[in-house]
Amino acid sequence: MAIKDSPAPADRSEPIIVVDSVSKSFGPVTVLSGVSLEVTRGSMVAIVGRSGSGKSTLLRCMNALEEIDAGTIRVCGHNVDMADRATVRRLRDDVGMVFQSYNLFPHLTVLRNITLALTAVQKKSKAEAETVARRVLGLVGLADKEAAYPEQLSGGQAQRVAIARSLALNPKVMLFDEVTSALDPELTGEVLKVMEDLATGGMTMVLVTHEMGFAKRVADTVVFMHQGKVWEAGPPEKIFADPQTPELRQFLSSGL
Amino acid sequence: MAIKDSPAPADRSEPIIVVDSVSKSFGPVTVLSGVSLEVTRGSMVAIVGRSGSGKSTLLRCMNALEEIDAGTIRVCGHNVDMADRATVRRLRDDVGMVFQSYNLFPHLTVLRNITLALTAVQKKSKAEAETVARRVLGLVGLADKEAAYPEQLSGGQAQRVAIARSLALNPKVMLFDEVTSALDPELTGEVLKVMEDLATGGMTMVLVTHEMGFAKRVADTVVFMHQGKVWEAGPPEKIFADPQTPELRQFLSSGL
Amino acid sequence: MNTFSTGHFFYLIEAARWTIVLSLLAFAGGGILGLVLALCRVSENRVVRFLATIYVQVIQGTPLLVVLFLSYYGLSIIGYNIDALLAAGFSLTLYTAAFLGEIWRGCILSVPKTQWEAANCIGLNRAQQYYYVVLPQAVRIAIPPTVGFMVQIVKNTSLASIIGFVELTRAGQVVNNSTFQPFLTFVFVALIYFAMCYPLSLASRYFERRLKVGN
Amino acid sequence: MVSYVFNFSFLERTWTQFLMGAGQTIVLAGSAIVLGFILGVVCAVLRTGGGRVASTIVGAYVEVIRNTPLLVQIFIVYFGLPTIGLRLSAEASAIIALAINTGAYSSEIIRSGIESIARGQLEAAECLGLSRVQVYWHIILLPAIERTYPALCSQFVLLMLASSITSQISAQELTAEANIIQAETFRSFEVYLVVAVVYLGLSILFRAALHLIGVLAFVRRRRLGTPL
Amino acid sequence: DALADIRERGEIAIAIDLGVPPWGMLDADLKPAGADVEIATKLAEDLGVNLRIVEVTGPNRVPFLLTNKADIVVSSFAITPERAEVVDFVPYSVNRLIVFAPKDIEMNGLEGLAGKNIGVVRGNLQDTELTKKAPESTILTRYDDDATTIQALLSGQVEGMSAPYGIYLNLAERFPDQNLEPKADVVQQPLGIGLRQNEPELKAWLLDWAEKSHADGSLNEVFEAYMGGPLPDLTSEFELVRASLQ
Ligand SMILES: Nc1ncnc2c1ncn2[C@@H]1O[C@H](COP(=O)(O)OP(=O)(O)OP(=O)(O)O)[C@@H](O)[C@H]1O
Ligand SMILES: Nc1ncnc2c1ncn2[C@@H]1O[C@H](COP(=O)(O)OP(=O)(O)OP(=O)(O)O)[C@@H](O)[C@H]1O
Ligand SMILES: [Mg+2]
Ligand SMILES: [Mg+2]
Repeated sequence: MAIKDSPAPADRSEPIIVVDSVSKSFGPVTVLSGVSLEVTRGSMVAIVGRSGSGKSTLLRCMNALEEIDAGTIRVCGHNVDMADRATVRRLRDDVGMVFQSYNLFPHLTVLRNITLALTAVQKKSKAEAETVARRVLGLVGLADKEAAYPEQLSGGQAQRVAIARSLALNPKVMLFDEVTSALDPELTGEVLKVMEDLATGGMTMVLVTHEMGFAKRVADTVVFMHQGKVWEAGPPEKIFADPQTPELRQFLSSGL
Repeated sequence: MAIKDSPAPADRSEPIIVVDSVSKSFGPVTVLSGVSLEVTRGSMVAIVGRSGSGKSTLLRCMNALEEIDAGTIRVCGHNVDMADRATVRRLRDDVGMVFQSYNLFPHLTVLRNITLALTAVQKKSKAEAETVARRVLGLVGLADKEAAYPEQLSGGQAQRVAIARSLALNPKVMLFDEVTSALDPELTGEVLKVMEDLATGGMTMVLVTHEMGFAKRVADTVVFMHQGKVWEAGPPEKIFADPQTPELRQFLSSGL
Repeated sequence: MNTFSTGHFFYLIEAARWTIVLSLLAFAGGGILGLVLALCRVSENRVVRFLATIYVQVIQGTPLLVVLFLSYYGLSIIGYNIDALLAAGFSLTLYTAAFLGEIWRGCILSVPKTQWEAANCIGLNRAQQYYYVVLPQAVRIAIPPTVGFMVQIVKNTSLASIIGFVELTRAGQVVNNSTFQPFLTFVFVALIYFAMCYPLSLASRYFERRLKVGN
Repeated sequence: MVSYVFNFSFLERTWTQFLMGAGQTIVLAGSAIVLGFILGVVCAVLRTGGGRVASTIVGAYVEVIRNTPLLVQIFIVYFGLPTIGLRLSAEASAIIALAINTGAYSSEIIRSGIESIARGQLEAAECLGLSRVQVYWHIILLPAIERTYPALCSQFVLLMLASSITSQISAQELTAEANIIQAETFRSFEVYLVVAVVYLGLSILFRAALHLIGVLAFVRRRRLGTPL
Repeated sequence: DALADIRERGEIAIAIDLGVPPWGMLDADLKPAGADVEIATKLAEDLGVNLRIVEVTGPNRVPFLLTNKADIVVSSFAITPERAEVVDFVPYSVNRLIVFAPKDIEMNGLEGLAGKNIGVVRGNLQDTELTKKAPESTILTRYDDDATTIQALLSGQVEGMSAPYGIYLNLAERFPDQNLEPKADVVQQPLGIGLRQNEPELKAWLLDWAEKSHADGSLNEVFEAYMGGPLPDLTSEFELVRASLQ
């Protein structure tokens, strides 16, 4: 996949995520069939495709939230396999995820939602954790909501808290599922800036999105999924300007 | 507000929704302060604005889901007042709503989610209700998912079921809260077509959105909310081309 | 034959002390073992799950009276003489744990799967997922059935009369048999039980209200 | 070490009695469970959505019943009602008292389920125009009962075991039969063991039946394969 | 040897049910009282040891005895062949069981019970005896103890009840407006002091004691005080036990 030049020293051409011929069904419904994908360290991959094409499922498989039926997935050197609890635990230290449905903890305040993993997993002190939490809350423009409970947030605020919660852990790989869907253009722009900074800092990001403008601007690589397969993939200029398949052409043509 | 010419015979200039100086706080947080708005029958109003500016709250107030602290709201001739249960019930027969968080009923299948109100409220027979449900499911492209349960749906599918559930009831006024946020461009286009048909049929629609392209294309009137106030309102050409306030200018400028 | 007097009333009150002691034993022992049991019942390990299921099935299916009887006299018969209080504490713990464990399992399972996933994804280990995310949410729905069961325990300690405890109910029977004034006697018995159980109900309401904050 | 020789020979003469007792317990507890569950649902609904008066009355009912002994309640139905001219058989009194008792406990359990339903669900249902009754019926009750089903089942098994107390007012059931046999033979240990086994059998039977009902009633769990 | 043990300890643990007046109950000062208590007190005195009353209930009398938690049971134990297989008995009293009912209810003798609803204590002697002797059409309603049965009689759930004569006397005195009267004699059943099997020394001592107390009238004295009539002759019962000792 494309490599973005950046000051980080690590070997950028080595793939940090390798998805190899992965298939997955829910009962009779085949959701992924033979998906293969490589993501290099520090790159930003956007996955686009129609609703129901398996984007969320692919992300969940990468993070060991779904059992796969066939194929292999390697992320940050870990062989992803739900059954192997020890590996899964190490995988979690390296991978962060933001869900399409946020999944904030309803019984905790915004601040506590963020500091939880910092204190419990990364063993930071309370004060330290809160400093980090306040910094990321500031990044997403929610410094004034730290004492609120999730049900007191608007849709966009909840989504930003979910983003902040993952960012605070500073993982090597971030998986974003439609992470700007509830954000207005202004905020989207701000979140985007944050992401670009992270990518420059060497973080690898995979994001599912249906906003083509966003994909075009941020991604090194765009992956178009269709019917559970990787239908086309390539740098955004190529994908958007010169689609090879009629499916992608149709998908793009309907944009507003 | 702007009037769209259409074949329906009713008096189109008469306002079907009148929001007059409405204020609303959650404890110390003032969310709406002196909002006034009129929506004429058969028109399509898009509400835009930053996250947390009170868009969802305004919609919820119109549908008697939140108590208002001051001001009055009239919808379809009903004086909206949460305390007056009889009126609220009549209001609900005339108004449909799609939530930002979908709120599908997890214990019912997709089909039953839709037929429930048709049989229980509109007293349609089971067969009749299912015919209607299948038709609207077809409209949103989910004919094959009628037997699935909400947790088996992808984000975009759940959102479309929520839309279908409201459409099936064929209310006079529809309130949509970020109804295309989980939809890809292709689907957004399709849902849009459905909406335009409905508007032509005389349905009044108020929709909150943060996709300016969508607002530009579908709305007769665009309302820009800022800090709990209606900051600017007018036809889309005017709002987007010639913003009067620096806030709106800034809001629009950051679009991707 | 004599008539119900204040002396009888104090006799009942004195017997109620045993009811309290036995209830506290049941709460303490049953609460701890019950939590372990609930966690075992939702464990990922099949063997653990299976064993816990068997335990729940057997103990829930056996009347407390029989458990008490067998652990006191039964052990005696095979040569272990144990103290009545120990036998009662042991039986009540076994019994309470089986029911509390089952109640709590239901509450744990009612926390949506997505909450587990989110907790898992931020790197919490299994114990932390329980402690920080799942149990706090399960507790709210667990309070009413838990308290409901606890007030039943208070009354079920009366079965310990089978192994010789003269607790409130047995004392009521003795008084009734001496005075033949069942209504008066049992109204007082009921009032004393009410005085012991109602505070539990009040506490339950209080905690329910407190936990509602932010939910 | 006490030398005690176990002797189960009495079973030869009495096994039909045990069986009959078990049958009577099933009828007694079964009817009380059905009635008590219905009562519990009604009370839970009134408590959460029935207005101030109804909710206060139900609250008082729940507190009084939960915090006083079952035995006293049974005595009041059996010995107290005749004083106002209503004389019921022991079995009828037992079923009524047990149902009233279970109703109080189940209503609290179901209430906690009702209160755990997300507000968004209720809003969505109201927005579709469902009346209050319809919201309860279609949206709240089934998920509420589904969530608290394990606790309810435990409560019902408890009721089955507690039905033994009704032998005190001459209701015929398992414990009553066992007491007769024990008084005749003095084989307390053996009788207790047999009773334990029969009750265990009964409770496994009840659990299986309740599980089956759960599987039939909660279609979604069945289809998605979520354990009950 | 239990007897030696008791002497060595200087204390005898006697199991008594204090919930079955007039055998065992609490007096106005909430002290144990009743026929069994007086007999147990005398027994301990004559044995020259202290008395420790172990409170038991009907169902756990035997388990307490068999698991050494009491030395003997003096608790209105009716002697039956089936029970004799599990514990040994030394007779000390009799239980005269009658059926009584309010005056205005027509029932004379055991035949008079036909079609009547009679309350009994479940599994007690009156239950088994009436099951055998009462006419087919008699309805026996079984309760757990005398107090409940009495309540059933007073509240009209049963028409008459069967109980020891002593209870009848008590009730007649206490509820004069009920106009209770004896209707039929059921049985006179010897009651025994219960002890564990294979304790010949203790059994022999108890037998000697019972015979002596019977002869000197002290057992009769207690009986008359509580049951309102003389204690019938127990000699033949003693002989049966004496024979079993050889
Ligand atoms: N129940 C509540 N308690 C306290 N504050 C609340 C509550 N609900 C909403 N708010 C606050 O009210 C403000 C407006 O919320 P609202 O949901 O109307 O925003 P919105 O314009 O819909 O935003 P978005 O585009 O992010 O959905 C937010 O700042 C939010 O935090
Ligand atoms: N638990 C499940 N059981 C059965 N089918 C499921 C389940 N989860 C997802 N699916 C199905 O798998 C398909 C892919 O779902 P997925 O969530 O991956 O789609 P997506 O590409 O993320 O769509 P969207 O853009 O709408 O979020 C959908 O058709 C969905 O109905
Ligand atoms: Mg998705
Ligand atoms: Mg909103």
